[in-house]
Formats: sequence, structure tokens, C-alpha cells
Amino acid sequence: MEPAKNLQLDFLYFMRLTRGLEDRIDNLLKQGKVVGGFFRSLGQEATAVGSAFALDKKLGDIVSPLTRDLGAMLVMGAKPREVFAQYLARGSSPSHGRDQNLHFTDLDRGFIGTISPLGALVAVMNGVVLAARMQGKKTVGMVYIGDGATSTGAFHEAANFASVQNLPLVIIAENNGYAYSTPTTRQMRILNLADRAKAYGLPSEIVDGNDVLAVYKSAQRAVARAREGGGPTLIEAKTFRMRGHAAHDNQSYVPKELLDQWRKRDPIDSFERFLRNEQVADGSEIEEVKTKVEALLADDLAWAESQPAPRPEDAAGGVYGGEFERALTS
Amino acid sequence: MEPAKNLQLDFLYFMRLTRGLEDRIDNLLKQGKVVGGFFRSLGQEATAVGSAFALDKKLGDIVSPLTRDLGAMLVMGAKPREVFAQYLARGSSPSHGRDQNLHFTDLDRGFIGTISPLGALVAVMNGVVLAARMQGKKTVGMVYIGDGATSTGAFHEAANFASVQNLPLVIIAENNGYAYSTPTTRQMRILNLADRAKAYGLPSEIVDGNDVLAVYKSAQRAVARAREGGGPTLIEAKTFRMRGHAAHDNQSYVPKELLDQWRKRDPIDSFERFLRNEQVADGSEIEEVKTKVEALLADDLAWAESQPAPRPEDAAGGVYGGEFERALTS
Amino acid sequence: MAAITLLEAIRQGLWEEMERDKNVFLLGEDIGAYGGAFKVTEGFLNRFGADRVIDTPISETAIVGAACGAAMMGMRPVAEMQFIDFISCCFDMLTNYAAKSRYRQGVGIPIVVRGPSGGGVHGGPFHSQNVESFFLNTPGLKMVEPSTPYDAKGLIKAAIRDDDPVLFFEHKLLYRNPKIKQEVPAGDYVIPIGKASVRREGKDLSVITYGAMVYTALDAADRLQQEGIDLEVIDLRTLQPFDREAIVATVKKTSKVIILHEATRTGGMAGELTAVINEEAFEYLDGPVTRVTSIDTPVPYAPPLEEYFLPQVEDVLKAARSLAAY
Amino acid sequence: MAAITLLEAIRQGLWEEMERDKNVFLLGEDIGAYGGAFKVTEGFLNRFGADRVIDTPISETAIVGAACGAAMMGMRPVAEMQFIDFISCCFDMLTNYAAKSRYRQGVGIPIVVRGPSGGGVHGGPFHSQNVESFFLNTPGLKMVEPSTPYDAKGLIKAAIRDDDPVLFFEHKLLYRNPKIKQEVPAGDYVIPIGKASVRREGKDLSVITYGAMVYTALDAADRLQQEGIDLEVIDLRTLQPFDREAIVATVKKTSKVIILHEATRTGGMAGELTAVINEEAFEYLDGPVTRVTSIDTPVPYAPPLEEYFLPQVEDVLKAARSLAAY
Ligand SMILES: Cc1ncc(C[n+]2csc(CCOP(=O)(O)OP(=O)(O)O)c2C)c(N)n1
Ligand SMILES: Cc1ncc(C[n+]2csc(CCOP(=O)(O)OP(=O)(O)O)c2C)c(N)n1
Ligand SMILES: [Mg+2]
Ligand SMILES: [Mg+2]
Repeated sequence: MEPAKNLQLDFLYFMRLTRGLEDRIDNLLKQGKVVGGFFRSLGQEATAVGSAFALDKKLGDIVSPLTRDLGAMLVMGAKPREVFAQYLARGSSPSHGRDQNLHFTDLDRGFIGTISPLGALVAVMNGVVLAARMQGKKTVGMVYIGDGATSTGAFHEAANFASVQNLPLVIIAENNGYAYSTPTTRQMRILNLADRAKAYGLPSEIVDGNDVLAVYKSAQRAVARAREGGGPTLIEAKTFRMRGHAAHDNQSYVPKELLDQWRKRDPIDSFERFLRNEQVADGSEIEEVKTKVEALLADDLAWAESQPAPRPEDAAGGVYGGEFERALTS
Repeated sequence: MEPAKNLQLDFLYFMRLTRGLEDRIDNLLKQGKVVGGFFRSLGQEATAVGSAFALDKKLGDIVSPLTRDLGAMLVMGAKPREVFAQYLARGSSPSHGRDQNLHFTDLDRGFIGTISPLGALVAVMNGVVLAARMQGKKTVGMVYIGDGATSTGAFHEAANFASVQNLPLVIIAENNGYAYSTPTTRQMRILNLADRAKAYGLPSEIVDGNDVLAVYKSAQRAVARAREGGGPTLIEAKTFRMRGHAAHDNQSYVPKELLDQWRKRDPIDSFERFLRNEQVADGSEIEEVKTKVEALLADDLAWAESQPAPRPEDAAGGVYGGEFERALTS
Repeated sequence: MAAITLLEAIRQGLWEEMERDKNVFLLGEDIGAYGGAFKVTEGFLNRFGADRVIDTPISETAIVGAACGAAMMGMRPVAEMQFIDFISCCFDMLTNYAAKSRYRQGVGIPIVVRGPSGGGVHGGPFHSQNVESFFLNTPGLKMVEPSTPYDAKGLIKAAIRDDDPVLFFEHKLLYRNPKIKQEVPAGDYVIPIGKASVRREGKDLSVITYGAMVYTALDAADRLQQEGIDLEVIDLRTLQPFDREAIVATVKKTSKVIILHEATRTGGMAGELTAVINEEAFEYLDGPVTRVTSIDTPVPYAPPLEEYFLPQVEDVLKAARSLAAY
Repeated sequence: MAAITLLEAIRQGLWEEMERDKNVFLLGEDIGAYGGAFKVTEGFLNRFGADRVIDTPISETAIVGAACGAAMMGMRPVAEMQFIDFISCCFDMLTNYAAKSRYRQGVGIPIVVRGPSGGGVHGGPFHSQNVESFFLNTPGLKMVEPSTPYDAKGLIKAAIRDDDPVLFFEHKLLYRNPKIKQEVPAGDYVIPIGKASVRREGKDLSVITYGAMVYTALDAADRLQQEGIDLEVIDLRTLQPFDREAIVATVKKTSKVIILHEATRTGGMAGELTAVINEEAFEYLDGPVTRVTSIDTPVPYAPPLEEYFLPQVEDVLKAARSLAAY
């Protein structure tokens, strides 16, 4: 059964919101306003959005997205203004300027920011859902891992631990063809990330990561299994990174044909085509989504740009609990 | 084709040597003469001996055994007296009393001692065979890993690296039922360690680790593949740890039936039966092996016990190259 | 009230905390059915069940990672390292996740990572280390090392109740040492983290130390007494944050300081303490801050080597005599 | 002879070593086709081929482990950490395998582990760290951090030729800094490991420092000159083993010392240096050894925060004035 029209329009909305937000960050970058690097998810929006929609916030589900899973953060309730403020390093950003990009956490809204050392958050998410289970909650956790990051020891230890403990965790393995400049074929000698699951006795699925509906449905199955005590699942989403690793990287190492091929499979374009072809939504409804996105982004960007940088002295404090904590710039 | 009679008697010799050596260490332990812990390989002798015999010393093959792979060290040419001296912490032990049990290395004889943090040596052995390949050598490496140790991040990173680099490495995964007190079923949710190989696209075999001939043949196939550039193989040897983790552990957590069952499959007893039944060797030839072993062990133990402890001041120095190096007690 | 060992005191502390607070749970290798390599958690599985006493795979990063995640959800996990040496295998998780979380994202990580530390039992290079200095340059972590049963029980409780990640070092030479057995209150009490203890009052010279070396210092003090040198012995108990006030107070009192630790010399804690003393009490110093430590090598295995490696009472005597004469 | 950047100097050093010795090879993430995240190894793949410039999976433990094994076979591997922060992921391999091998089993491990270090580029908590103190308490490792192109080239060569594991820290703020460009001999030369360099002679007060902070010290010296305070600036260059002679010499000369480093304060290298100064030159001190360091927090990301966090010229001025007046 296909999801309801509203929900499908929501998928579109969040994919557009992701892309629009990142387009604007790209612009800010060109203006020299972004502090630090920018890792965008162009071409991968369907994976982040489709998977996060399978979670149930009312049941306390929690997601830990990678930097290329902005869509999942937004679905869980992160606001564009928060993200802008992070990239602009403003004092009123969620991390008060202390950490960058999507490295911020709100357990109430159900997201936990990642850290840079790859693989670590799979291990941390094990603990989150382990705790929730101890507390008698029905919480399911979802965590993302890149193709490259599945080579880390942290990923392995955590995936095995999740399996042994039969934890309610869904691991979305994003195979976007590259880890920085390293193609997946030089990162591992298996063709499918899903094969990593076999080492842990985990069920796995392979899904077209550019098809938001397919991702959603696959994630739903995994979430349902986890919710019922069936343990973790690894879903491999096959997608492609349409930009360099970060803004500074022109990805000259990626064959042009590969990019051309994947460009034709843009997740937003193809989903819009689908909505029209299946007569789920008409042109004006699709336009409306865009308009809504643009309005929100314009507002939120204006807000973020109006925010002051943090006060220098707010660098101190907040390392230990109970410590004298300066009132951070609000 | 079965290996020649001589070779089969060698298998028996080294299994007996292993067991006899460990019996004597057990005795020394009871006399309070062993310094530190003792991790014996009772019941697992066939795995260590059979696998190491597949290596070719003339081609520079190198093995890195675990503490429970005494047999492999002996096959490569480690001497009982060296092992006794290690356990007795004598100054003329290979590590001059600085490190314990099988933690010693002789590249010329083709063995590299392990270290305690589990999994590390798989990564190190990658470098050994990578270097040998760069140097145009035909060297094959063999490294052992326990069931429990396959849960470490180091094992994962190294197995994946070996696979991507197509290294001439044979990984012997010893499934002896337990990691300390933790049964393999609580260490992982797969029934066969061989399934770990699937995550790396590695060929694997499962072999009866208590059947020295079967282990030998399986290892031969893997060594041949590695030698020909076919890359690494993971061999799971199914065996059983017939003593506690270390001497202090009475393994009360192991079901008695399991021990009874495996006792019937003792690798030495069954190989001796095989040699007789298949008329490879008669009773007196088998007795002769024992006699040879006993004589060597008696000699070597006497030597080791006669050796002095290291001089206290030999604790200093030898940390950096070129550093003033005290002439260690010889 | 019977006298108990340091190990039993830690056991009691853990047990009582688990009775008191259902959010406290344990995880580690072989801690359940087996009761831990040193039997610190013997009997816990029976009493608290497999949900709260979790036997894990051999995966230090997964263990500490799971502890961090659970802590974020309001739990109070206590993770055991089978030997503290293996904490090297989760260095990233501790320093980059646990330590930085509160500062970066406003989320505290109240975990305890505990394990047997230190040498003197001929455990060799990988079962004898003192790891405090690995972590001393990472803000966000706390570190504790008790030297008496009384302190051990009070400090393990404090560590569990603390809102930050605490590394809790248990010197294996003290675990079952009958000489340091103590009567310890059966009920609840807490030793505050960050407070040193004056183990012996003295007026001539201060030894600042912790862990098993406290006893080396006290033995040296007894011997020096006969030579007319009166040693004050400070047991830091908490290594991070260490007790600046107590340190400055003893320096002001005696003006001569030996810092004694079992960790190797270069890059050990003594350096940091020396810097603090320089900054906060330089004008009171009547002689150089003097270190007595292990030598700069891995921990050797054979008894004569390990003894040479470790600081001995004789080494303290020598340092004290020369400093007294300064 | 054109003036080159620090990055280019390291590049040249690596290149020449690979030309000189076929046993030298490189491994790391994205170092081949891409030439490394900072392009230190750009062009190497073309020249030396995929056998000697190995792109690896994201597996720091496997990388350093492979380096160790290859080194045991007579190779001279140079491993890159994409950012030095990720060295935390191979802490065990470095401290337990590489560092202890020679002592334990008589087998030296001549590897270099190099990578971009330090802050000031708004890289946030995980791309800005200074990790030297993590390793200072582990005998068997060496550590080097050059501050000039000339030193960088000579030191990377020395590191590669050294028979022990060397951690080589490259301050990313200096990589392409045009102000520190230098003419560097095209041919072969080596800067010995373990030798400091006097960057500025002075008579009133010594600043002992390294890495990017050398320039902070020199700027401070220029400013203080005008106030009549004559600063001597010592650039350690090697952090382990550091140059005791040079340290003692400068203390004897000026009697007043500031230790300046970018790493956070507690547990930073300054402590160790203070202890050594106490032990070896206490009687020459006319004031407390004074630390100027980053504050005890993770490295914050926003520019005003990071600036507050990092030691600034002003901080050195303040410390120098107060020490001069002591
Ligand atoms: C442990 C560790 N090593 C190295 C890095 C540097 N690094 C950051 S992202 C990246 C590539 C990640 O590739 P992948 O996991 O495929 O994710 P993608 O960027 O494709 O989404 C690398 C090597 C890191 N963050 N952590
Ligand atoms: C990284 C690490 N963690 C913990 C230990 C402590 N330890 C030593 S042996 C062992 C069990 C090993 O089990 P397995 O790998 O199955 O080998 P076996 O003893 O059965 O041969 C443990 C947990 C260790 N040595 N290294
Ligand atoms: Mg990728
Ligand atoms: Mg086992």
C-alpha cells in the first residue's frame, strides 16, 4: 500500500527543504560566511528523508544522522534556522558556536548529533536503545553509516554488539559510491554493503536510495521488526554523492559518466515525476511545496544572519556538570 | 593424497611436544615456579600444529600464533627451553624476562609473538606480508584469532584491509567454544566464525580443528591460494578449550557434558588411533615419538631451571634504537 | 563490622548503588556468569539479572559507546575493563565522545569506566599499566584511584553519582592485600571527588602520591622518622580534578615536595603537579619538586626487573634525604 | 632556490626519501589519487605507483598495524592520519604494539605516523587537537613538530630514517602560511631528532615552545623588546625526547621561563618540562615556571571562541610582564 497523499507530499517537502537549505549554505559559502567545511547531501536526500519518516516520534524513536543526513534531522524537527546558525557559527546556534554543522543533539525531538570519528555513533546508539528497552520504552533507534565508515573498528564492534543484544536498532548503510576520494571498491572487496550484515547474523535489505518511497518502506519493515523485539536490521541504500566530499573538493576523481548516469536519477526530480504520473499531486501542489520551502528558508536564513557571534568568553565553562556555567549568548 | 608417513609422525611429535611441554608447565605452576598466568591449549593442539605445517619456511613464511598456539611456535622452530625460560622468567629467555609466555619473535625462524590486546596481530601481519610482497618474496603469512577476538575492531579493520589489498594471509579462526567465560553464542549471533569472512568477501573453510590432517589440508589449500596471489582465506577450526581460560579458572561455567563430549575427540588420542588403524605407524613407532618428546623436554626443562633470573638493572635500556644497551644476561 | 579488602569495598559500593538506583547497571567482559576476571562483580548476575549485569563481546569501544548512549538516556552505566590496559582500545570513544559531549552539545555523560590497574604482580607489559596520563590532557574526564577500602567504597559511589565520565582505577596489588583491610561502614557514604586525604601529618617534607604508592610513602615515612625526617603523606585519591588546595597547603607547610607515582616518569602526572606547585606556591619552595616514579620503559615481567622498574621505599628514602639536605 | 611553504617542505622531504630509499612507502586514506586531504602527497601516486602510495580503507588501526608489520620486515612506512585527531582510533596499536616492540622483543619499529595538527582554522573539536600529551607517558615513541619549512624537511627525513616509531605533527595553520615561507636546500639534509633550536636569543626571559606557537612567542618578543624585556625563544622541534640541554641552558641564562603551548593546560607538555626544569635547574630559577596554554576545554569552533581558547600574543605579554616583575 502506498502512503497517503499528505505523507508523500511531506516526503517531497523535506527533500526540497534539504536541498534548498543546502543550496543556501552553498551560497553563504561562496560569500565567505560559512565557518569551516560543508558536506552536502545532493543526490542523497531520499535516503535520509525516507528512512527517518519510518520512525515514530510519539514512541520516542531516536535517530543519529551523519552530516549527509540533513534530511533526517529536519524530519525529526531540527529547524533550518538552527542549521544556518550552526554553519554561520552564531552564538545562538544549538551548540552555541562550540561545535559545527549537524553536531547537535535534542533528545526530546529525537536526534543525536554525530561526531567526526566515524563509526562511533553506532556504538552510542546501541546504548540509547539498550537504555530505552531497560526503561520499558518502545523506542527504536536509527543510525547511519557511510560505505567508508563500515571499515572502522567502531562500526564492527557496535554492529556485533547490537546483534548479540538483539537491540531495536536500524542501521542505514549509505553506499554513495565514495568515501572522500576512495571508491567503495577500494574500501572493501564486496559489492554490497549488505554483506557486512552477514558477519553479525543480521537481516539486511538493499534498497534504491534515490527512491524515497522504497527507502521509506524498507525502513518501515526494519522499524517494525525492531519494535517487535526482532532486533537490528542493516539496510543498504544505494545512492550517489553528487558533489565532492566537501565544498573544497571538485571530485575530479569521479568519472563523468557516473555522475551523468546518477544525475538522471535525481531523487527529487524522479519523485516529482512519480507524483505527477501517478496523479498523486498536480503541478500546482508541487509548486506549493516549493513556495513553502522557500518562504521558510528565507525567514530562517534572515534570522540566522541577524544573530551575533558568540561572546569570546563563552568558550570557557560547561566542560563538567555543576561547574559554574556562564549564561551563554541567547 | 595423505601426507607421507614421516610427516604424519611429525604431526604427532609436535602435538605430543605441545602437550608434554604444557603438562610440565602445569607442574611448574603447581610448584609455584611459573611467573604470571598460564593459558594452555589442551585439546587444541591439532589446530596449531596442522596449520603451521602448511607453511614453507624456505619461502620465508611467517606465523603469528596466539598463546594457545604453542604448537605452531614449536613447528616453526621455537625450542621448548625457550618456552620454559619464558614461563620461568629467566634472564636468558628470548625476551630476557621482559615479556611473558609466547610473546617473543624471531623473524628468521618465521614467528612473531602476539601481544595481549586481541586482534592487533592480524593488522601487524598484514604489514609483514605486504612488505614481503613489495620485496618480491613469495612469503605467506598465517595469523590466529580466537572466536572472542573476532569481535574486536582491530580484527575487522585488519581482515578488511587484507582483503582489499589481496594479501597472502591465512587467518585461522579458532572456535574453541569460549572466550574466557563467554560462550561463542553470546559473543556473536552467528553459528560459524566462517561467516565473518563474508563481510570481507573472503573465501572461507570450516574444518574439524581436532583433526590434524584435516587442518593441515585446509591450511595447505589456503596457503597455496595465497602463494599464487589469490589473496587471504579465513579458516574456521572448530575445537574446544579443555581447560579454563587460564590456570586459575576452573571453568565451572562449561557444561560437563560438553567437556565429556570433546574429551572423546581428543586430537592426539584420535590421531594415534588413526595412525594405528590406517597402519601408518605401529605401537612402537608411536611410543618412540613419546620417548623423544620426553627426552627433549627433560633436557630443556633442566636447562631452563638452571638459568638465573635477569639482573635487576637489565630492566633499563633497550626502549629506543641506538640507545646505550646493557649487555643482557646471556 | 568486619574488616574488608579494597576489592570487597568496591563490590559493596557497586552493590549498594545498584540496590539504591535502578538506573545503575554494569557491562563488561565476563562480569556476569564469571563475576569478572578479579571477581569484583561475583554474585551480581544472580541478584540483579542479565539486564543489569551485561556480559559483552570483546569490544571495548562498543562497551564504552553503549555506556555513553545509555547515560544520555538517564542511566548510570558502570563499564569494566578486564584490565585497565585495554582502555587503549576505546581511547577515541572516551576522549572524543564521552569527554566532549557536555561542552559540545550540553549533554552530560555520567558513566564510570573501572578496571584493575598497576603493576607489582608480574603481569608484564600489557597487564600492569597505569593509564591516568593518557587521559590527563583531555578536559571532560574525571579520574579516581582509591588506596583504602574506606575510600574505595565512598569513591565508587561518588563516581557513579557523578554527572560526568569517571575513570576509576583499582590497583590490583591492593585488591586483596590483607594488610590494608579496614572496617568500612555498611551503610551509605560518599567520598567527594576532587578531595585529597592527608594520610600522615608531617612537618619536614611532603610526599604527594596515590594508589599503591601511598603505602610505599608511608613505609618510607616510618623509616625516615627514625632519621628525624618527618614526612607528610598526601593521597590524592582523585587524579582529575586533583585537589589544588591540599597540594598548596602541604607545600606551604613543608616547603619540600616529593611526587611519587607508579606510572613511568616522562609525561606522568608528576609533571602536571609540579607545574601547579610552581604556579601556586613557588615562593614557598625550599627545594626542587622531586619526582620518584617508575623508569621510562614498558613494565617488565620478571620479578627482579619489575622491582627495579617500580619505585621502591629505598628510592623515596634517597630522594627524601637529598631533599631534606637541600 | 625559491621560498617554499612548510607543506611543500614536507612534500619534498617525503619525495626525496622515497627517491633515495625504495623501502620508504606511504599509506593512508585518500593519499593516492587525491593526494591527501591537504595535498601533501599530491603527485606521489604518479611518480611512485600504487604499490608505494597506498590508499587504504578508513581503518586507522589497520593502517598503523600494517605499518608496524612492514617496518619489522625492513620497510620504512609513513602513515598519514587524515587529521591527527583520528590517531585516537589507533591509540592501542601505537602505544602497545609500536612503542613496546623493541623493549619486549628486540624488534624496532621504524614507522612515521604523520598528520595535520592544531587549531586556529575553525575546525572544531575533532579537527583541531594537539595530541602530543596523549603519548608522552608511553616510552618507545618519539614525537616531532616542526615550525619552519627548513626544519620540516630536515625533520621528516630524520623521522623516516629513525629506527623508532615517530609521530610527526604538522600544524595546519603553518602548512601554507606565506609569512613563514623559507628558502630550503634542494638537496639532502637532516635535522637531528632531539635537538631544540634557539629561534631568538634574549637575556631576560625564556619562552620554550613549539609548533605554531613559536610565532606567537616571536611576535610577543618583538612587542616586549619595546618595553625593554628581551625574550629568548626556544623551539623544541622534538617533543619526545625533548632537548634537556637546551632547556637547562636557557634557564641558566635567563632564570625565568614561560612554557607556551597550544594544547590544553592540564596534562599538557608544559607540566613535564616544568618538572625537568625543577629537577635540573631549580637553583637558577628566579621565578615560577609559568604556563601559557589553551584553556581546559575541547577546541571550540566559532572564531571568537577559538581565539579565546587559544593562547594569544597578549597572553604571552601578560605572563612575561608579570614574570619579569617577579
Ligand atoms: C575515524 C576517522 N577516520 C578518518 C576520518 C576522515 N573522514 C571524514 S569523512 C571521510 C569519508 C567518509 O566516507 P563515507 O563513510 O563513505 O561517508 P560519505 O562521506 O560518503 O557520506 C573520512 C575519511 C574520520 N572522520 N574518522
Ligand atoms: C582488547 C582486549 N580485551 C580484553 C582482553 C582480555 N582477554 C584476554 S584473552 C580473552 C578471551 C579471548 O577469547 P578468544 O579470542 O576466544 O581466545 P581463546 O582464549 O578462547 O583462545 C580476553 C577477554 C584482551 N586481551 N584484549
Ligand atoms: Mg560514502
Ligand atoms: Mg575462544
